[in-house]
Amino acid sequence: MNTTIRLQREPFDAALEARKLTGGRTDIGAVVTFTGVCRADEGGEPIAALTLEHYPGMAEAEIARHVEKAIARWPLLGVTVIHRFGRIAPGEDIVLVITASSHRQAAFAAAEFLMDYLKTRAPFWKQVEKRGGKSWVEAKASDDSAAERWSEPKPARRDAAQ
Amino acid sequence: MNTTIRLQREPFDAALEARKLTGGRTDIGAVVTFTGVCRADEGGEPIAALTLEHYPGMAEAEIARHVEKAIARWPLLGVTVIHRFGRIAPGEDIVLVITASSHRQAAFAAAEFLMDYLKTRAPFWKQVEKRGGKSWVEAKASDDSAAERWSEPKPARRDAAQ
Amino acid sequence: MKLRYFAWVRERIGKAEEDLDPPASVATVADLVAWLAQQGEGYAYAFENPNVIRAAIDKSHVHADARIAGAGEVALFPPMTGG
Amino acid sequence: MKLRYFAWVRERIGKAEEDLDPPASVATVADLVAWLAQQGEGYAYAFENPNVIRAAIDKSHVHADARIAGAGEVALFPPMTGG
Repeated sequence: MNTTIRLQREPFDAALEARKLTGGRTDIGAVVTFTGVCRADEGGEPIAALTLEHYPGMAEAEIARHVEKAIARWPLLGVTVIHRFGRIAPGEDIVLVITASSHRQAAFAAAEFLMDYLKTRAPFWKQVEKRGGKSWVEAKASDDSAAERWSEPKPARRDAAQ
Repeated sequence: MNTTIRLQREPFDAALEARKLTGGRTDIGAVVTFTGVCRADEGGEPIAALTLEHYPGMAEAEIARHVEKAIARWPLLGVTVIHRFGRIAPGEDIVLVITASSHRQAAFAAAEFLMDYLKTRAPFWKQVEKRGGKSWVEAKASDDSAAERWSEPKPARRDAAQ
Repeated sequence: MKLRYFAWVRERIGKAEEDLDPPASVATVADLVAWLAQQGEGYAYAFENPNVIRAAIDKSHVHADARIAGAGEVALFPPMTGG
Repeated sequence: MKLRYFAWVRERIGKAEEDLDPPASVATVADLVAWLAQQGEGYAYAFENPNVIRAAIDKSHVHADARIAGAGEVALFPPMTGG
């Protein structure tokens, strides 16, 4: 299993990462690449840039945990996750997920699963610079429900608190 | 809407195609790239190569029709479909689908939809070269059911024949 | 009427295309496949199992009950395996 | 116990981390948040709506009812917006 997880300030090269994942192999039949890009607007208003804050150490661990979950769930032959932090301008890439498998359904499902989890569980926070100043992006209920659909049924909780 | 549909004998450059689709734009937030690769085995047996036959004219038209369906169904900002024909060696790319949208769900769904349809409705046929000679790849029931899930409910047919 | 064959249908018949004028009784794609199956050994082999044969009229998919009157080009082929 | 704050929790409190020893009555993450909210204006603002606060103990997500005894590092932050 070829697994790469990286957090970095600098841009990444999606094509290079895909070549590193698949190069020289002939058992891979399907490669899905997701690239998340910084848009020039947020909530209908133009933005100058966004800044991504993260929790070093925890971010890597959370991503690794979800990559392990994906590997346990689908017959994958390779996974790459790269997430940038720091200041990112519109048009620049933010996040890269690449999944490789012998068949396409596994590659698609694992890439979607990883993106849904990155959106809701990986400790990153986006701040946008708008004309009126800086503001923190609010979490979306639609992202929570996208992540929910991957949950396995849980045993009933014994404690009622929280 | 940036749409590219191409059938070609020569290899394609997925990274170049992605750049052509997204370059200079800041309204795209999500890019999904699917690459189908020739594996070195088919049904558990090693293969030397595969040869893709297609129905010129109809293949382009069928792909274009499904790209239009995808555009009508999801808020896409760009779609690229490139399908190779002729002889393809293990490790070489066969097909490329790129979808761009402002949000990831649309890009993922449209790319899966297009791949499911290419597998079952686009007039291409794969022949593999194995040790024992050449043979045609059989269509998979799993591909048919993958394509079925995108069908809108149809009015009952009036004619009972076939 | 122009007929086109692909993949193992083409291989079994031994040609990629031909011009044929089926009799007036051949009204649908299913009729055409049944009629072709009687045109010789290669045809009989190609169409030995009519249920797996897929068809297009003028480059659009059609069902076996589609009428062929007015068709410029009818293509017959196995289930597709692209992608 | 080391406390770490992120995003607007960090901004409102005015620091990214600090070492604090909450009283023994502070048993859970929810208790900790309620206690911190009383430590000054910035804290009160950061924790004005405890329901939106997310927490991690030693870099793993926990619920508000998680016990903090033995924790080396407790992090408090808003819902995440990565990806």
